[in-house]
This record gives sequence, structure tokens and C-alpha cells, in this order.
Amino acid sequence: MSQLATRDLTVRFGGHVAVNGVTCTFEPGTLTAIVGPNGAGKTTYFNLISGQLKASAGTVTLGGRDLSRASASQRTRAGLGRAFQLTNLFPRLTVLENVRLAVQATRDGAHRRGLNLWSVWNDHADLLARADAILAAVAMKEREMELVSNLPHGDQRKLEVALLMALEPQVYMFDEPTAGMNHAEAPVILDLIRQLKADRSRTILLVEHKMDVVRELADRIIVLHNGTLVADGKPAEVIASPIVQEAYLGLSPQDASAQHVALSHPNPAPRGGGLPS
Amino acid sequence: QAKEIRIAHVYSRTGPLEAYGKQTQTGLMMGLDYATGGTMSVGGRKIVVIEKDDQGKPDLGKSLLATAYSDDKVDLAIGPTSSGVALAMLPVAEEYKKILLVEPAVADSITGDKWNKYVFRTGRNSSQDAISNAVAMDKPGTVVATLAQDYAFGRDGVKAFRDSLKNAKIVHEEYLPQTTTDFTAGIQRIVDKLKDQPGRKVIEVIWAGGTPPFNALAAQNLKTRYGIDVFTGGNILPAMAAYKQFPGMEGATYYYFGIPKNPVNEALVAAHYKQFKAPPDFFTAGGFSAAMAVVSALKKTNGETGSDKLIAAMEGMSFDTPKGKMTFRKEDHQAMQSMYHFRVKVDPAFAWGVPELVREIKPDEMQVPIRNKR
Amino acid sequence: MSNRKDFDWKPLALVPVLALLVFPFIGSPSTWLTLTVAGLAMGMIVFIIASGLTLVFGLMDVLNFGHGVFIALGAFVATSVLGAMGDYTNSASLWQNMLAVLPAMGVAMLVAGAIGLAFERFIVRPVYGNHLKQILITMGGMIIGEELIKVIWGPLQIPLPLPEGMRGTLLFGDAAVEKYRLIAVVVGAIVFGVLLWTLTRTKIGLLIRAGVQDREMVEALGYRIRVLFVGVFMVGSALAGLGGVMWGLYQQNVVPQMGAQVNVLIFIVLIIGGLGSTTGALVGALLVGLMANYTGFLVPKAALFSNILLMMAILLWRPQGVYALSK
Amino acid sequence: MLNRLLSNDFPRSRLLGAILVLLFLALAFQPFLIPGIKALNVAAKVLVFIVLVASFDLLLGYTGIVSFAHTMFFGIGAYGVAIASSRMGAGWGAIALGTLVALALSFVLALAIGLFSLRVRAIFFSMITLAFAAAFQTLASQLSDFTGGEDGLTFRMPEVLSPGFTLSETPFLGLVIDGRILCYYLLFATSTVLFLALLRIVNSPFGRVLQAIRENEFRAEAIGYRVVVYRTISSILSALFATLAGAMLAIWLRYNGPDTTLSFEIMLDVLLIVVIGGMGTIYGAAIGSGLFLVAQSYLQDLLRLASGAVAGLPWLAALLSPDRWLLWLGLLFVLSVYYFPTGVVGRLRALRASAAIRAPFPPAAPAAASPPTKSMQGDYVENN
Amino acid sequence: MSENLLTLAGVHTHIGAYHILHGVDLAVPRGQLTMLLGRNGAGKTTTLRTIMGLWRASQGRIAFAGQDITQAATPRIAGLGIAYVPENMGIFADLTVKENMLLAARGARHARQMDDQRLQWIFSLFPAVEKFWNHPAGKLSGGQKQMLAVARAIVEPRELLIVDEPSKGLAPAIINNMIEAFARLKASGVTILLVEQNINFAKRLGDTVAVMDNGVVVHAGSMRALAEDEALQHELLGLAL
Ligand SMILES: Nc1ncnc2c1ncn2[C@@H]1O[C@H](COP(=O)(O)OP(=O)(O)OP(=O)(O)O)[C@@H](O)[C@H]1O
Ligand SMILES: Nc1ncnc2c1ncn2[C@@H]1O[C@H](COP(=O)(O)OP(=O)(O)OP(=O)(O)O)[C@@H](O)[C@H]1O
Ligand SMILES: [Mg+2]
Ligand SMILES: [Mg+2]
Repeated sequence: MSQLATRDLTVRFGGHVAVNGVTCTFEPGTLTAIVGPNGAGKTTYFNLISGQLKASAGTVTLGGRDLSRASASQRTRAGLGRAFQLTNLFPRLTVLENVRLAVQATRDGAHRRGLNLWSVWNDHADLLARADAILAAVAMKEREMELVSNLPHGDQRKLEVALLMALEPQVYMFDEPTAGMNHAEAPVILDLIRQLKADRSRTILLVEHKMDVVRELADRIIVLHNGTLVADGKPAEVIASPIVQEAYLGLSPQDASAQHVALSHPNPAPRGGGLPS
Repeated sequence: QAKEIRIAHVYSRTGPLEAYGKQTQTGLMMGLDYATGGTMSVGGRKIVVIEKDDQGKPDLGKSLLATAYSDDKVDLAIGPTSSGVALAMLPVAEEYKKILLVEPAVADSITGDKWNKYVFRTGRNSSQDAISNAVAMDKPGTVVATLAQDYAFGRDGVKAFRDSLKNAKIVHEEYLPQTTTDFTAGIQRIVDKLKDQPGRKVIEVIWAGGTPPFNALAAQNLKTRYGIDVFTGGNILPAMAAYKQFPGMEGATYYYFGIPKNPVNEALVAAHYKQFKAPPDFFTAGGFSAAMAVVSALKKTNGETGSDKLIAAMEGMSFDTPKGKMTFRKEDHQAMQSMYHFRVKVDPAFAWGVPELVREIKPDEMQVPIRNKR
Repeated sequence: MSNRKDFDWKPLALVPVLALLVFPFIGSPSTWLTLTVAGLAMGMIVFIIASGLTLVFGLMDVLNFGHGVFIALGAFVATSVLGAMGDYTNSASLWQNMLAVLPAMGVAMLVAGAIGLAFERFIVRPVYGNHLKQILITMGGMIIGEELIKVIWGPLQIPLPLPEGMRGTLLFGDAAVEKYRLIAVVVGAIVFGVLLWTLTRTKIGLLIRAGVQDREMVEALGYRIRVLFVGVFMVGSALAGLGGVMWGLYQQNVVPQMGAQVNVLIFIVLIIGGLGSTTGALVGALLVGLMANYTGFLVPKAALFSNILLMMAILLWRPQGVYALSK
Repeated sequence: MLNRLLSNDFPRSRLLGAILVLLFLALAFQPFLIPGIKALNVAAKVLVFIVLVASFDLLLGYTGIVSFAHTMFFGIGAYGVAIASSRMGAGWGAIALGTLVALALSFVLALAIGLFSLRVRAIFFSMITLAFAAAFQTLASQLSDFTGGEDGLTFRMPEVLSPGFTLSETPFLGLVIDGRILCYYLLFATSTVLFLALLRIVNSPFGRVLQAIRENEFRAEAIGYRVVVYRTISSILSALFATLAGAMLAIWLRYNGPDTTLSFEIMLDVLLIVVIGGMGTIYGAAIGSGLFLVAQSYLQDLLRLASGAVAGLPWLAALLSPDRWLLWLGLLFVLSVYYFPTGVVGRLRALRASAAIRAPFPPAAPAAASPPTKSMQGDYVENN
Repeated sequence: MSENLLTLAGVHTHIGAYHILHGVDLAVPRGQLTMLLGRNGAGKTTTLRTIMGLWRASQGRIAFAGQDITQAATPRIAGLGIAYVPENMGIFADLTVKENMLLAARGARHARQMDDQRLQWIFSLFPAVEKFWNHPAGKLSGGQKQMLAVARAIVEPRELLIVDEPSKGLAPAIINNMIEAFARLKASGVTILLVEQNINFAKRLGDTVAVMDNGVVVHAGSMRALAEDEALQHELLGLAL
């Protein structure tokens, strides 16, 4: 079983410790939600796992294989796939080509990951078919010939997820996949994640601020706060813990009993002074 | 009416040597006019000049010359401005078996190891330049440091200069990159070598194009500080503005309009003043000489333009030029000519340092080596 | 820029360190002094001609390959202005000379600035934010500019004699320093001071840097960024014009190609300094000036490549140049 | 068949297709169509430049690397043939050996540059290559024992390729087939093969990855492509093709010197052609070379006519003087970056809405319409 | 209260060859908070950009405080008293947080000249802004950037505040703060136009609402009415609030 593990993973930016000695394992077949206040280090943690950032200390292993020194592309090929919080695509290529490139990237064998100089790209019909299928799954088939730069924000978010799907990794890392997506569109993505969950060999990591989503999908929640792992456990327990209530949801301890109200109808808890006159 | 005589003039109408090329063209046309007595024809055949712009590019010059010989059916060609272009052109003349009269490209090898029998040159070659400079300064007890550009032209020039010095002694050769703009280090090296030498101390500058080192040399006050003199060759008038800072500087030049006293030069200067309100320059004289050579040869053949006829006529031929008589040496077709030992005088009426004649160095005073294989 | 809490002294220290390091190899103190002072002064001249480009690149992120044209333009304008003021230039008094040179500088800067306005409008404006197109189009601009200079002033080399009073050398013991170089040091120091002050003490620098990153947002904040961009480009061009006057007077002659000739040198200075950093450009220029003299004296063969070697060495140390902007 | 030859990358515009066919036919039958040395020289240069420019486009248009050192490789190829031919004497062996050694040298240099390019920012890189190209040119003229210095090298080619050789005295279709014509057809064949090879490369899966890297290097790395490897291979390939173009030029000219293959002007010409033709389209290289070189060769003649016509207006005449041909070329340059951001090919393709075909790379939207938003291009901030 | 500060009448917008807005009619009443809803790609962002003059309306009329701004340049529109938070946040990544804020404070030439009281209030809402005051803004986390974007828009009082999706990527606690902030701003007389996907946000704050689809406004009315009419919600937004 290929299990993802981080041990004492740490990164410093100058004096600021953005991720501080996080040790954690993620088992295949589980969806772990990572929550925490803005700036807690969630994205940075992802960056350390997928290799966009080099860790100051600590290790990342996948199925026992140490990937700490591997580059981002090597880690992707080893099975760590990730989608970005702020969309980050190939803007002047079409939607289809974006996905096709991702499909090709991890295909060995005849495709040699695109290191093939002497065949014509659209001879590889299997890749195109696969890209088409993925676009159908995220309900973007009708836009496949458009340039990505012309897509509205929500569609770019969906494409971001489609690229991750195309990589077919062992580990899926979603960074706020539904941010900026409306209520008609978000379910498409959430359904996809549910389907992935059904495949018990995949490990899924999900950073998400919408607590209703987390509550529904997560098998487990870990909480990062100021770069430190402060809670880890079953969703209900974790959400109920004081640290989440206070630091994350912004509820004072007295409000804890009213949490379900807070989650669906956030209650303003004014802090600091009012607007100066 | 007989067929016209077609002459191609391939030169740098544009490019880095644009200024030189245009002077040549002016001189050539004035020379043809003068030599034909204003008729622009010889032996009843009209002379037509076809201009080609090589832009200073050898490959272009080569194909232009081929075009001229084959498509434009010219009888002979004159040019080009740059030595590199000339060297690329030489084999074309041989291929088409037609005369190429080189003017003003200076490289020795044009009439040296790259020569072929269709090549003549009215312009002076580097050796002539260097040797005349050597002759001008060669006195016992003189110690010399040379300052030259670090490429084939500079090194060949210094070599020719060194070979023809008999009495003076070279103590240092300084080569600087062609594109040098700051001469501090180079001059400092020379000064360190020269300043404690006994006798007359001289820096011989052999420099073409770019930024010449004269301003830098002048600023250093070498004469008063160390008693070091500067020697150099001639140049075009704008470049001689820098000579103003060296009253008394000596050297040997190819041409300055005030120096040669002969009717041809008087005609050139007069015609040039009339047309441009300015004196003719270095390369104007060259173009004029080339025209004189061509017309003299055509007169000898009575307007016939067969290459063999022309070669026979030109080998050993003497002809008048603004610089007096020139003679195409039989062996390598190089025109033997006088050079002028000058001394700079500063005259507020002129924007440049005026070279005054010290003495004319006649061709037979200079042993210009013959370097070609026949 | 304002978060530069502790100033990074290391690059600045490179200059004296280099000078001290070569001293034992040169031996003679007077030779060393001559080379060092001349090199530093040369560096100042180079800084002046590079400053406009640093400004335009650092603030506007425009890589102007046509910068050289403004240098040439400034120099040519100077030939015309100084040519008309023979009385002042022929005088041996430095003050009289100044009365000719200062107007020449002023006119050169005005003309270069005005042409800069047109250049910005017709050449650069359509390509903001696209380096590739900037490179291409400004090169086109350079060709056009150079040819236009030839149309106006002719293709010939034009002499630009240094006024009488600025010629010659000052002697410090056995070491000789050209007077003109000392003047260049003063001009360079003034340019440096004014630039640094404008960039760090005013909001203009901030606005332009922000405008480069997201022009729409700056406009949405209510600023007319276009006017600012034009202004900065004009100042950059005017500085190039000033540089042209200084360079032309140093060479004492001008050719239309002079701009293209110094382009590579300026780029090297910019790369060493870190693109867009004024202090970096100064350090880069000084290093280039010193290196040229030291290698020219010690190993003349290598002098040709001294700039490139210096650049490589610096890039190995700091791949973004000595003062990289935050990126 | 045609499909395979063109690597499934059709012109996608009827007009463009027609122009390409016309160009091909014109080059194929040039010696029979327009007699004269000048026209033949222009045509041969077009053949060489098609390869040179297409190889540069692989770097610039497809990989997004701006290098001014491309002529260096062009020069290496030309010097390879030149030095070998002048040392060993005329012969096929000399050509082959010279080309091979040149290819090897280019390979090593391109590898070094490719690896170096990753250490510095893209914009740095282009300035640095500018300095390098200048230094290399100086080096070439300094090593005069080898390269003939400023004066360059003049050498001979094997008998069959020399002007003196004639296949038979009887003219064929009104033309005596001499060595020069044979040499032209040698270039023609080489150029065609190399062009098709480049077309194949850019349309291969590899070519597509290059475009992805150009668009967003950070993301390309993130989806698993080792950017270093692809970039380096691309640099090397483009260098090798440029080397071959250099060898072709040397064979044709029987001369090489620093100004002929290494000068910055050539680099400018190449840039201009890429822009006029259309970046990121190999076809653009062909059309651009054809248009540009013909224009360049006949521009001065044209200007002579024009300035003669306006002789009465001294100002205009000065501007139209044939000596100022560069001015007009520069203007053409600026205007084409301005108005043809996608070049001739892009323009022609845009004329025809390419929605129906599965065209993965329709021309980018005109730059003016969408102001660049930093988040979509250029240097990505890695966080998030 | 029902006077309109901003009105759009029959606005069409083309982007290149694409026709995006097909006659948008929108009224933003003075002193109220107007929500603009609609599915992805409906044209909300395009509408806001057209108001700001970042795209040009090809037809129709936009008026702000009685002035026609349809053809006005962006700086002038902003200068009339509109603050704008774009969808992509428009953070100047190379500048520090402080410098980002300073640029938005048009009156201040130095950080010292910014209204300190107001700053303190902003710090209390968005602690990250204070914490990273001297850091390059590009290094902030996604949510921190979003906070900075909003903080920057409210650094000085403006008549109209236009915000494109303020809550995306924010932790619930911060969303609460932001809701609080908008409520306070509204109370101080600022008119607000919000594009938002977060339903709680919309319901809690909205006075009036407009729903867009396919480049036109398909519904406009009071928020309360929409909140109470589930059938209408389904029809317009495909969900129940
Ligand atoms: N490259 C960097 N340099 C300096 N600081 C950084 C860098 N990247 C992240 N940080 C800091 O590290 C902290 C964690 O950032 P991170 O992006 O991981 O937060 P996050 O948990 O993903 O927050 P959000 O929910 O807002 O996305 C932040 O305070 C951020 O400012
Ligand atoms: N630069 C552009 N070029 C071409 N089309 C564009 C461009 N920007 C937006 N569009 C198109 O305009 C339409 C409206 O986009 P807009 O961004 O206004 O939607 P939105 O309602 O803000 O969506 P979202 O909720 O996803 O942000 C979309 O179909 C989009 O494809
Ligand atoms: Mg994050
Ligand atoms: Mg939007």
C-alpha cells in the first residue's frame, strides 16, 4: 500500500516558520481534510509535499520511498498530484490541450512523457480520448476549444481540477477546489471527489474552508495553526475542539453550543473597535 | 555608335565605411570626368559607371561582383572599400576573367598571396603605409613603442614597420582591442616601458577606424612629462581634428590635399571646392587615381576592353594622379607611389591639425616587398 | 524598497576590495592610483549612460534595446550646440566652458526627452508587459533612430572637441588623472543622488512599480498611470541624452552607431547590478570601469573579455545581479 | 502521404496554402524562371534562411527563449565547412568532416548554454547572449590563424559544385546546367528535408510540451515535465539545425567571415523574419524568408526609383535615398510587431475562423484586446 | 433612500470578437448593499469591469452620482469615489503590504500620513494585514491576499465600494469579520455592490439583489423577497438559499 507520510516537515522563510515539524501519515482510501486559519500553512504544506518548495528540514515519503530530494516533476511522476489554490494553467492553449498535456505527462511507454520527437501529436488518439473523457466528467466538453485565458473564473477552477484528474496520481491534493465556484457548479467537483473516494487505493488531501463540505466528505480532519499540527481526528471531534471553534471559526467558547448555526449562518462576532467616525 | 564601356564600382555606400566609400565614388567620377576631358568616353565609347553597395559585407560584395560581371556585363570593376570584401571578391575576378581594380582596400594579401592576375590596385597597401612611417622616423638613437589594434591589420602593420626600421629600436609593442575606448591602461604600459629609456622617445600609432587614441595621448601630456613624441599616419579630415592637440606631431601620409603640387591635384582640389565648397579628402584622391588608371589603360588599348589586352596595357603602366606619377608594378600589379612625411601645424582657420610637408618619400626609397606567387 | 531595513553592503564593498586585491600585482603605487582613479571615473561615465535604462527597466519593466539611440542623439545635439558656441569652448576658463557645456547638456536632454515621448507613444506603448515584443520593437526603433540621425547629421564621424579648460590632466605625484574624468564623477554623483532620492523618497517610484505589475489595478485606484509612464520614459531618455553628451565629449567624436556600440556594455552593467537597481547599476559600472583598466594593464589579451568574465563571476555569486529587486 | 510529410500541420488557410505552394514551386524552378546570378543568389539565400529562421523559431516561438547567440551556431557551421575546406582542399570529405565537427562543437556549446539559461532569468538570458555573441564574433576574428580573421576564408568546393563544371554543353530547358545550378539543387533538397524535419519536431508530442513550457513553466514542471531537459533539448536541436544552415551557406558562398555569419545584423534579420512570418509557426519562417530577402535585395533598387521620383522635395528625397534602406527596413520591423503580432501566417489563419478544425493552437487573441494580467503570464509567484 | 447612486441601462460589452453583455440594466440604490448573483460565466465580473471602465461598453449608458461615466477613463471613474476589488485581487506582489495600502490612500504621501484610527480598525478586522505589514505582498497566503485586497479598498472612505467575490478562500472567522465590516461601512453611508457566491453572505447583507444569466440581468428586486421565494430561487439560481 502506498502511504504518504511526512516526518518533521518544516520550512522557514527568514525568521517565520510557516510549517513547523508536521509529522503525519495519510492512508489510501481516506480523505483527509486540512483546515486552519488563513496563513496557517496549509498551502505551504502542500507545496512541501509536492515539491514546489524545498523543506528546511524533514522528509516526505510515498509508499516508503523517500522523495525529500526529488524535484516537483519527479514527485508528480512518482504519484503525487496537486491542484493549485490560485489557478495556474496554460493560458494561451485551449482547454483540451491543457488536459491532453497533463494526460501525456505521466504516460510512459510509447508516449515517453512527450519526449517523442518524431511522431505527430494527434496520432496518439488514446491520449485525446482520455482528455475528452476527463473534460466530460467536469462538464466542460463544450468549451474544450476555447483558450483558457477566455474562461470565466469558475471554469478555470474546474479545469484546475481536471488537470489533476488527468495525472491519475496516487495522492490527490486539492487546495480549495470550490473557491469562487457557485452552487450549481461546485457539486460537479464534489461529485468527482466522491467518486475518487470510492476508489479505495487513492489517498486524498483536501484543503477547504467550507465546513459543510468538510463535514460531508472528510474521513479525518487535521488542523494546522501557525504552521503546527494542533489537532487530528474524526471530523465531529475536531470541529468541536476549542481550538477550531476559536481560532478558526471565530466563535467564543460560549458560542460553541451554537456551532451548527454558525456554520450555516455565520454569526458576526465583532472583534476590535467599530468603524471610526 | 560603339558599345559603351561598362564599369562597376562596388563600394560601401552604406555600412560602417560609408564615409570612406562615398569619398571614393566622388573621386572616381571627378577623375573620369577629368581624364576624359569632360567627354566621359574613350575611343568613341561612352563610359558608364554602375554603382553597387556592398554594405561592407564580404559575402554581399562577392555576389554583387558576380552579378556585375555576368548580369550587368561590365567590362571591369573598381572597389571595394573594405579589405575583407576585397579578399572575398578576388576569386570572382578570376572566375569571370575580368579586371578588378582594387581601391582603396589596403590589405597586403590582396596583392600578396591572395592575388591573381586580374587584380590591380591603385590604393596603397599596408606595407607602404608602415614603411613610409618607418622611413620618416628612422634615426639612430630613437626608441619606439608601437600602439596598434589587435587584429591582423594592426599586427601586419607593426611587422612591416618593424622590418623596415634600420636605425631606430622598438622596445615595446602594445596591441589593444579594436573597440577600445579607454586607453588609460595601454598608455600606462607604454609609459612604464618608455619613460626611463635614453634618447628620443616615440610612440608610433597604427590605428584605423574606431576611436583613435590621440585624445587620450594628448590628455596625458606625455611630451612635457616624459619627453615622449607621438608619430602616426594620415587620415580623413574629420579624424585629423584630434591632431590639433599635437602641434609638431610627425608621420607619413598617403594624401593631404595641400601637399602634392601637380596639375592633377590642382584640378581635383578646384573641382571639389567647386562642387562641395570643401577640400577633397583621403579617399577622394584614391577614387580619382583609380579613374586615371582606368582611362590611361583604355586609352592605351584604344577603348578595347578585352581583359588580356587591358592586363598587357596596365602591367608596368605609369599614369598621372593627384599624388603624382604612379606605376603598376609588373610583378604584383601594385601601384608604386609617393608618400608624404608631414609635421602637424595648428592653424585656427582649419578644424583639423594641418599636416605640412616635410619631404616627399619617393617610391624607390621604400622597399615594398613583393609577396605574391605568379 | 522601503522594507530595506538593513542595507546590503557587500556588493558596494566589492569595489574597494577589488582595488586592494590587484594592488600587489601592479606594484607601483602611482600606476595603481592612475589606473584606479581613471577606472572609477570611467565607471561614473558608464553609469550616466546606463542610468536612464536602469530607470526605465527598473520602474517600467521595459527593456529598451533602443536606448543607445538616445545616447547618440544627445551626443549629436551636443555637437550642434557646442559647435555654435565656439567662443565659450575655446576659452581656457573652466567657467566659460561650463557656460557652453551646461546648455549643451540641457538641450540634449530636452531633445532626447522629447523624442523619448514620441518613442514611448509609437514604439513602446503597444508592448508594455511583453518583453519579447519590447526587445523586437525597440530594436526596430534603434535602427530607425540611427538612420534618422544619419539623415539629419550625415553618416560621417563628427568631431566633438573637449572645451579647452576641460583638457589635460591633474597630477597627483606621479599619477595622472584627466580633468574631464573628475568632471564626470561630479555629474555622475548628481545623477545618482537625484535618482535615488526620487525612487526611495517619493510615491512615484511605488506607483510605477505597481503599474508595471498590474496596470489596470493602479488605474482602478484612481491614478493616471499612462502619464507617469510617459514621464519616466522621457526622463530615462533625457538621461541617455546626458550620457551621450558625456560620452561624446569623452571620445571627442561622435558617430551614428555609437549608441549601438555601447549597448552591450550597458547591458552588462545592468546585469551585474541587478536589473533595475540604481545602486546596482552604479556598482556594476564602477566594477566594469576598474576591471577594464586592471586587466588592460595586467593581461591585455583578456581585456576584451574582462566584462564578460566579470559578469559571469558575479552571476555565479548572485544569479540575479548584486542587487536583485524582490523577485 | 502529404499528411505525414507535413506532420498533420496543414497551413489551415487556403491563401496561406497557395502562397506556400507558390513559394515552393518558385524555389524549385528558380534557375529556369529568372535567369541571372543575382536572382539565383537571392534564391539560395532564401533556402539557407528558411532553415536558419525555422531553427530559431523553434527556440523563440515554440520554447519562448530569446537568444541573440543563434548566429553563433550559424557561424560555427559555416566556419566548420570553411576551415575544413581550406585546410584539406576541396572535397566532399572536407565538407562532411567540417560539418560533423561543427555539429559536435555546437552540441557542446548549446548544452552549456541550455544549462546556464536555467540559472538566470529569461530576460537576463537574452542580454547575456547578446554579450556572448559579440564576444564570440571577436574571438573568431582574433583567432585569425584559424579563421582568417576579419578577412575571412575563401575556399573551393568539389568540382561538381563549382561554377566551372558543366553537366553537358547542351542546354536543358534553355539553361546550361553548371556546378552552380547543381549546388543550388543540393541546397534545395537539404533545405526541404530540414524544413520538414523541423515541422515534424514542433508537431510532435515534444513540440507540444515546449509550448506548454513557454506558456507556464512552473505548471509544466508541476504536471511532471522536467523543464530543464526539454529546454535543453530544444536549445540543442535549434543549434544543430542552425549549424547545418551555416554549412549550407558556406557551401554556396565558398567564403565565410565574421560579418557573413556572426554579425549582429544577421541576428536582426532573423528576428525580423520570424516576426514578419509569424512566431510559433514553422511556415512563417519560409514565408518570412522569402518576403524579407527578396525585399532586402531589391529594396535599394526600389528606393532609387522612389527618390528619383521625388527629387524636387529634398527632405523626402533624403529619406527615400537608397542609402537609407535600413530606415525602411526598421520601419517595416516596427510596423510588423505593431500590426502583425502574429505575423503573416497568423493573419492569414485568423482570416479564416478555425473553429471547425480541431486546432489546438488558434492564434492568440490580439494583444490589444486583453491587457496582460500578471497572474496569467510571466513569473509565477510560487506560493499558492 | 431609493435614489440610485449607480445605474446601468442597456449596457453591451464586447471583448475582442466575443459579445459578452447583452444589455445589462442594473440600479444600485444609494446607501444600500446590492448583491449581484449568477452562475459561473454569467457576466458578473464583466459587468463590474465595464463599470470601472476596464472594458468599454459598446452600447448603453452608465451613470454614477448623476454623471455619465460610460466613456470615462478608469482613473477618472475611480476618482469620482469608487473603490474596486477585482476578482483576481490585484495585489502588487512585489510591493510590501504597507506599500499596497499606501497606494490606495490617495491623500497620503507616506505611510505616516495614513489615517491611523481607520488603520487600527482594519487591523482588527484582518490581523494578517498588520502582521505582514512590511512583507512583500506576493508571499501572503491566498486568504491573506484576499484580506489585503479588501483592506486596501477601504483604507479611505469612498462613496461606492465594488467587490468581486470577497469571501473566496477565507476562513469562516474572517468571513464573519468581513460581513461585520461591510455592515459597518454601510451604516456609515457607503453604497456597496457585491458579487458573491457565499449564500450566507448574500442573505445576511443584501438589501437588493440582481441575478444575471447569459450577459443580462434576469431578475432584480429586494433580497428579502428572493430569500422567501424558494421557487424563484430554484428558477434563477438552481438552488434553495
Ligand atoms: N515564499 C514565501 N515567503 C515568505 N513567506 C511565505 C512564503 N510562502 C508562504 N509564506 C507565509 O507562510 C504562511 C503560510 O502560508 P500558506 O499559503 O501556507 O497559508 P494557507 O494555510 O494556505 O492559507 P490560506 O487559507 O489563506 O490559503 C503565510 O503567513 C505566508 O505569508
Ligand atoms: N478576456 C476574455 N476574452 C473572451 N471571453 C471572455 C473574457 N473574459 C470573460 N470572457 C467570457 O465572458 C463570459 C462572462 O465572464 P465573467 O468573467 O464576467 O463571468 P462571471 O459571471 O464573473 O463568472 P465567475 O462566477 O466564474 O467569475 C464568460 O463566458 C467568459 O468566457
Ligand atoms: Mg492556501
Ligand atoms: Mg467572475
